[in-house]
Amino acid sequence: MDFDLNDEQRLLKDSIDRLMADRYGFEQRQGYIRAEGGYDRALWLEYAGLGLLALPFREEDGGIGGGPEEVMLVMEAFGRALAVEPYLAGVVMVSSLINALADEAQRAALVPAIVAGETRFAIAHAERAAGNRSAHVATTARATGESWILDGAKTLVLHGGSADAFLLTARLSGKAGEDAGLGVFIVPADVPGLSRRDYPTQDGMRAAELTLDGVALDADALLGDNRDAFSALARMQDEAIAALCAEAVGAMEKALELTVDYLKVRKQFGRPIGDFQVLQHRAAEMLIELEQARSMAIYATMMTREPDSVARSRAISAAKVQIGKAARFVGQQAVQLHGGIGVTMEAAVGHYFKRLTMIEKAFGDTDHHMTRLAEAGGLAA
Amino acid sequence: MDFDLNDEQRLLKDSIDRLMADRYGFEQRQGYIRAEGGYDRALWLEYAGLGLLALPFREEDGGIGGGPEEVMLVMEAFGRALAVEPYLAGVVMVSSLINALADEAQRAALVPAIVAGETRFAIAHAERAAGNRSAHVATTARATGESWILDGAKTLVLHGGSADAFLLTARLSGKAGEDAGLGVFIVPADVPGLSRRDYPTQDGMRAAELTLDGVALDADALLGDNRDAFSALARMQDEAIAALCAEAVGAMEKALELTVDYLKVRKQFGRPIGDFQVLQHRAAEMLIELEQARSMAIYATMMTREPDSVARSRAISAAKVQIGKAARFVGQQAVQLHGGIGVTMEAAVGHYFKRLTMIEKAFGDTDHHMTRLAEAGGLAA
Amino acid sequence: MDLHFTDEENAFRAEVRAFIDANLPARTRQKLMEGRKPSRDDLVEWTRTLHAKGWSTPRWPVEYGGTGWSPIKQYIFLEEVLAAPAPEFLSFGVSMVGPVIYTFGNEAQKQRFLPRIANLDDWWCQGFSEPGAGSDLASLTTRAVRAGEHYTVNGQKTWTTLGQYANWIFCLVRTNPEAKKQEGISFLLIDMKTPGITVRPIITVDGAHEVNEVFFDDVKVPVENLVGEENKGWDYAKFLLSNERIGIARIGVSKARLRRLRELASLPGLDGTCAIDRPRFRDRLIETEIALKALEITQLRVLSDEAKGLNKGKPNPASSVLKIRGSELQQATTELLMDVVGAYALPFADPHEARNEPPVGPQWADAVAPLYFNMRKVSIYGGSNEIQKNIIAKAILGL
Amino acid sequence: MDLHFTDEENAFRAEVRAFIDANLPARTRQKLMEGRKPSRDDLVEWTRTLHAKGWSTPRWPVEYGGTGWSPIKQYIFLEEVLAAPAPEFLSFGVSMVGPVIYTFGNEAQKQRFLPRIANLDDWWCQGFSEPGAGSDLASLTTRAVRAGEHYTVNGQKTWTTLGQYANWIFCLVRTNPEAKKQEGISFLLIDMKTPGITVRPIITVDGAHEVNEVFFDDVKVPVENLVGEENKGWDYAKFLLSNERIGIARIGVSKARLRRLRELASLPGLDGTCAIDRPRFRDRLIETEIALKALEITQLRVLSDEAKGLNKGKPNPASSVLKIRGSELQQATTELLMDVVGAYALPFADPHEARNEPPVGPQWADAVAPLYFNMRKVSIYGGSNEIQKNIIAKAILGL
Repeated sequence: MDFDLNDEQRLLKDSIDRLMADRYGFEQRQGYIRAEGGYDRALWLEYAGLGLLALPFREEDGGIGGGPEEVMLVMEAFGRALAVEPYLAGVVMVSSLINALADEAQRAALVPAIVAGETRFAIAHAERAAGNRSAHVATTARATGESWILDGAKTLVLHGGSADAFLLTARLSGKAGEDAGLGVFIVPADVPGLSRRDYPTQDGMRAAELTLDGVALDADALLGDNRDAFSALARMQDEAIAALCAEAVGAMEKALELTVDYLKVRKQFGRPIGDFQVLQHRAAEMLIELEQARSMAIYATMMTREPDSVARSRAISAAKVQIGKAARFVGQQAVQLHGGIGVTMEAAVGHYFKRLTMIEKAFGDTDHHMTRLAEAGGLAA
Repeated sequence: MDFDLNDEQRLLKDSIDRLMADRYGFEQRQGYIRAEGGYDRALWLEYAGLGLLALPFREEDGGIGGGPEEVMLVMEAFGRALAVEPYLAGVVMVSSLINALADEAQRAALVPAIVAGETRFAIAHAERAAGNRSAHVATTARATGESWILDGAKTLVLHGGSADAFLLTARLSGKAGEDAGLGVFIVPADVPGLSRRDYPTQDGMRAAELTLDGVALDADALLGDNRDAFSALARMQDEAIAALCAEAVGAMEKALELTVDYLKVRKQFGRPIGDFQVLQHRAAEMLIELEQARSMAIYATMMTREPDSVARSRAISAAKVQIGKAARFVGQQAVQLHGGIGVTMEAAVGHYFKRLTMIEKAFGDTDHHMTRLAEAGGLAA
Repeated sequence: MDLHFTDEENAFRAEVRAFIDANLPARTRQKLMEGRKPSRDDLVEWTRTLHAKGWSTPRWPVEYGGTGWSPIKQYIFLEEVLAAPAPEFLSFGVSMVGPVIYTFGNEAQKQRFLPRIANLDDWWCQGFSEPGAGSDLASLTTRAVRAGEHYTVNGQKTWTTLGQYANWIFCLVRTNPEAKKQEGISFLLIDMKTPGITVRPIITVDGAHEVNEVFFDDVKVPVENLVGEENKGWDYAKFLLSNERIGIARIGVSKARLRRLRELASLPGLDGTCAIDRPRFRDRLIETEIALKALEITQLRVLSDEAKGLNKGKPNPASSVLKIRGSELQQATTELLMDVVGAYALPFADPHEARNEPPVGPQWADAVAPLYFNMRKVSIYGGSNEIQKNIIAKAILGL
Repeated sequence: MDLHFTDEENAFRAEVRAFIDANLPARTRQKLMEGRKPSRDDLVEWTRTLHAKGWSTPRWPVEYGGTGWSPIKQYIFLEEVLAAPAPEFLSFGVSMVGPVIYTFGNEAQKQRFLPRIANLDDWWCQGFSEPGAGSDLASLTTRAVRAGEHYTVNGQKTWTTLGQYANWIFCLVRTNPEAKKQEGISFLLIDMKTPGITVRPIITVDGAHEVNEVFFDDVKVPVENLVGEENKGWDYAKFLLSNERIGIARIGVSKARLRRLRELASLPGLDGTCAIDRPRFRDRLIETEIALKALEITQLRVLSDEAKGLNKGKPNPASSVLKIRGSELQQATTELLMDVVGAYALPFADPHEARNEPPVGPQWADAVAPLYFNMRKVSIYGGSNEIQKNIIAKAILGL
């Protein structure tokens, strides 16, 4: 048992921390949000230069072969900075599917362009009627001669508006809701029959709705020619949640820092408000929640390696519940302790609060994961 | 709409408050608990003298004809004093069944002796296999010639050890769990075939287990010759809960008083601990819970008059939930704010905490009433 | 002791409801139903409708245009307004400066201002808070120096709600910097068109323009606009702040929102399931319903005392209980809405841009997250919940 | 970074478990399983079994009888002890006075006391708290005046856990009343059989005799029983209090209790239903399981730092986090037990009276309410949770 970073991990952490310190001031971030596509392309290329985009891809494909621990370090730093780039969807989730499903030719065609920052992929999986049911894919893919014809619609596609291409789930057989019969397709954003509606999200990022109307794809567009991608999708979802937990920890850590700093400088009744015991204890309670959340983010990260998918998903759900609870408390109290300034766009803290709020809703909210955990018999003590 | 006491109510409240101030010091109470039967007979006769035992019985039967508001005033005072006499079971619940079911001859035979404090009745209804299901009565009553033969067992009969007689539920027909076919019997404590095991309870009161083995009763032992007492029993239960809510309010009020007094006198770090803002706020939160609980106790009291039994039971369940939550918080925090002394038998506060704990468990705990409320569609806003 | 409404009170409720049903524009009702804010024009239109009926300033003394209703009837009226839902009065005029003027103002001020408040001819805003004086209001530094028939005002106010629509602002200003902090403050009425006043928007986390900063740069205010005595402004401010008792818990708002919640939670969502069928959600909803019922009865107990003249004119510490629990419930109801809307809380629709496309999620979904974000303010403003607990500890518990 | 136990650690766990299975008396295990306390004799018997194996003082330096296990192994050992469940060490000897003696005591004290602690030949109790000095421990007033080769001790200690069984007590006493309050305190070892010592039981709300008051009336203590230097006792006390890091969260206790809870909740109750089938109960159970898992990992993170020699010898403020959350979870698990037992929490069985009849409810039921009542102490003793939050605010957050 060992919680320490190894040398490469420490190096990675230091270099990304430096980059964020340099590039992610509050005003800089506001600028990125206003940029075309909702983030700064130059910064994305800097990530590429640092190897962040290559991190979770396999070495033989042109990646770095980093594991979930390395992803955790990156996501935590992004959480602290409130980074708006599509790293979670475009790198963490995309690499998960490519590593699990893509054949050699596909990997050779895709990975180098992704890690160089040249092609930006998004994940198009969720559908309006799906709710939290991952297998509820109604989008269909029919094989006709040498090509696939796709029809359907995807919703809440993170950073879908600026993506060059999608990994898009479609049903090859069976009915919506069945685990079997799902495939993942490589879909270029400019393919005829694909339309998208791009919109901003509450947390300063962007998402899109996609409609597929007779989209024709080549035969090799099906990732790994795999017609039963459910378990790869489940793993991707679990890995995404673990990464999200790390992001939440970074965001909470920073929200607490901002709050403690504010308590030290803001004066009322002739003294810093941090002198008031009630506010001191509130900050202490935020720290406790943060440390508990950090422990569970570490747990989730480690457990993404767990071969037993039930044990894995139990751990992931437990982490998501803990993080959701902590994110709500820390976010709300950070605003409360800032007083009026906390509810304005001018103060950073409100932006952390909003992102933390949306993290709780992402990939199944607290209730969903509590239910999943209950159905799996709880988290054995 | 009017929350004021009328003149008689104010008189009643004043006289009982005076009596409690006089008779219910902490040491006096410890003495009553050690007395034969678990309470002081002389004090019970003083209650009789004040008319408290007659309060909820009908005037024409020798009672005073008081309503739930008057019972609320008495129970609140008893809650403040942490009174150990069997008023709830022996007067409130007994009067509910007698008023609802007994025929004139029975009322003439029973009420005068009860209100004089000469005959003490207990309610024997709950059974071990019943859980929270009120209709789960497996004790049977068979009619044979001129008499009834009763067999079965009753559990957690409040103050059953010192009772002279019981109002005891038994099944005349049907199966355990069915609403129909229940009767209430007048059962003298010394009838052959009835055995009881008397024991102390965590909150300084007493209860008993009863076993009925071929207990023979006269034909007129069946209250009002009523063979379908379910709705009367449901009403009794609701009235008991309303009374219990009032008791809880009295107990919380006193627990808060004791705590605030302690905060003012106990010194640590050179000043009264009540100077610490965190403890001030905790006390303020206790007050908020108390006031919310008081409101719901009033609501429950008023709603015992509600003719629609579903609306009535919804209100009662809502009150029980609120009271249970408040009782837990106020009880736990009263102990916490007392520090070490709070967990000793020597300090009064721990005894309030224990009674408040048991009130939450009585007549269905919080979960039970949440479920009942959910099944009835919630409490319309 | 009787918790039931009398027949007369029930008849009154029916009358109010019928009037609202007949007169409230459907467009306004729909907007409020979806958790959106009424526009300036919506509010003016509705206030004038009420004024024509004589109901736009119900709590004022009858001689100034009040209705003479009992506190219980006031409560019923407010409840029906919020249940409709119809817009609430602009409180800055009706509940704040109006009562200050009719209680402490001179005859000329009453004649000049009160009728224009009742008809929303004047849109008032509040100039109390300052950047350096939040919870510690009395430490304010905006300065008013008298020279002849004018005060010259310099300084800055903040959190000025709807100041962008206002043509008048009532301000606390420091007229005697030598005195102890509460004793050198005066209460001034200032025309927003006076030269030297600048209004700067503050955008809140929900993306809305609801509050403002107001800057005063050598603003000349005629002395006739001083309310009451110079340096007594703190007393008038305390009166004003303690005068909000009836509405502070905003029970009607939470009741209407809970009813709406049950409705939304009982409709199948995009995935065909109903939130109400999820036990954890249902339990939280019911717990909130119970807490609100308890608070409503607490509110009625306070009103009942008020109706009997108990605690008259004094700030009632019970109002701190109402404020704390009321704000918690306003926040809890918006958290529940977030639970119903789920992932469709995510899309952001700028409230200041015209909407060209249908919403991404359900019709009502895009208003939910902004409402949740916005409601964080209610435990901060009007004396934060921490300040309210200080008040309870000191004024009720004697700690 | 790796959260998994190594093969060696897993083998060690198996060895510990096997030893406990083979040697722990069934009677003792059953008693603990039902949430009852081990008797004095149970504890002596079990400690001597462990001592024979060399495991009765695992954290001590090897030269004094320790095992040399890594912090992780210490943790595994403790976890297995609590999971069995087997009795814990009497902490007053093994974890408190023992380390003070081997760190600050002289050679004679080490030789005399340490072996007798390891074999539980001496039963130690703690004389720190006083009636007037609870959270403010340093304000203690028990006085020790030196005259020749003796101190004469006068004063009163309280909350002396299991003092009724003890033959030795370690005390903080004031030797210099002129100095600042932390600076005039000494650390004395006192034989409980010395004339002038009176032990008075304190009965706690659960009806048990667990703690005591200890009165000192002209008690003569040889100066050889002074640990370290006179007036330096506060330093030793701080060392002692910060030395509890490994066990303070009592995660093993809560884990064992949660496993037991799931077992009990999955058995049909008297009414034939299982608590685990009630969604509200099940959710609370799972929430507690999650919180405990998070705390366990937090604990392991602290241990991992310790294993690397980080924060060595300094009180780790993280221990305040462990204490707060650990005590909350101990309380939460007993609340859940109360939910399972339901109305059969009510009957009271005096723990000091021999039991002649079967319990009124289920076999395990009568221990539940006393345990729940008793566990209120864990957020009070050892520095209340309020004090712990003060520490976090100051030592970690710099407020």
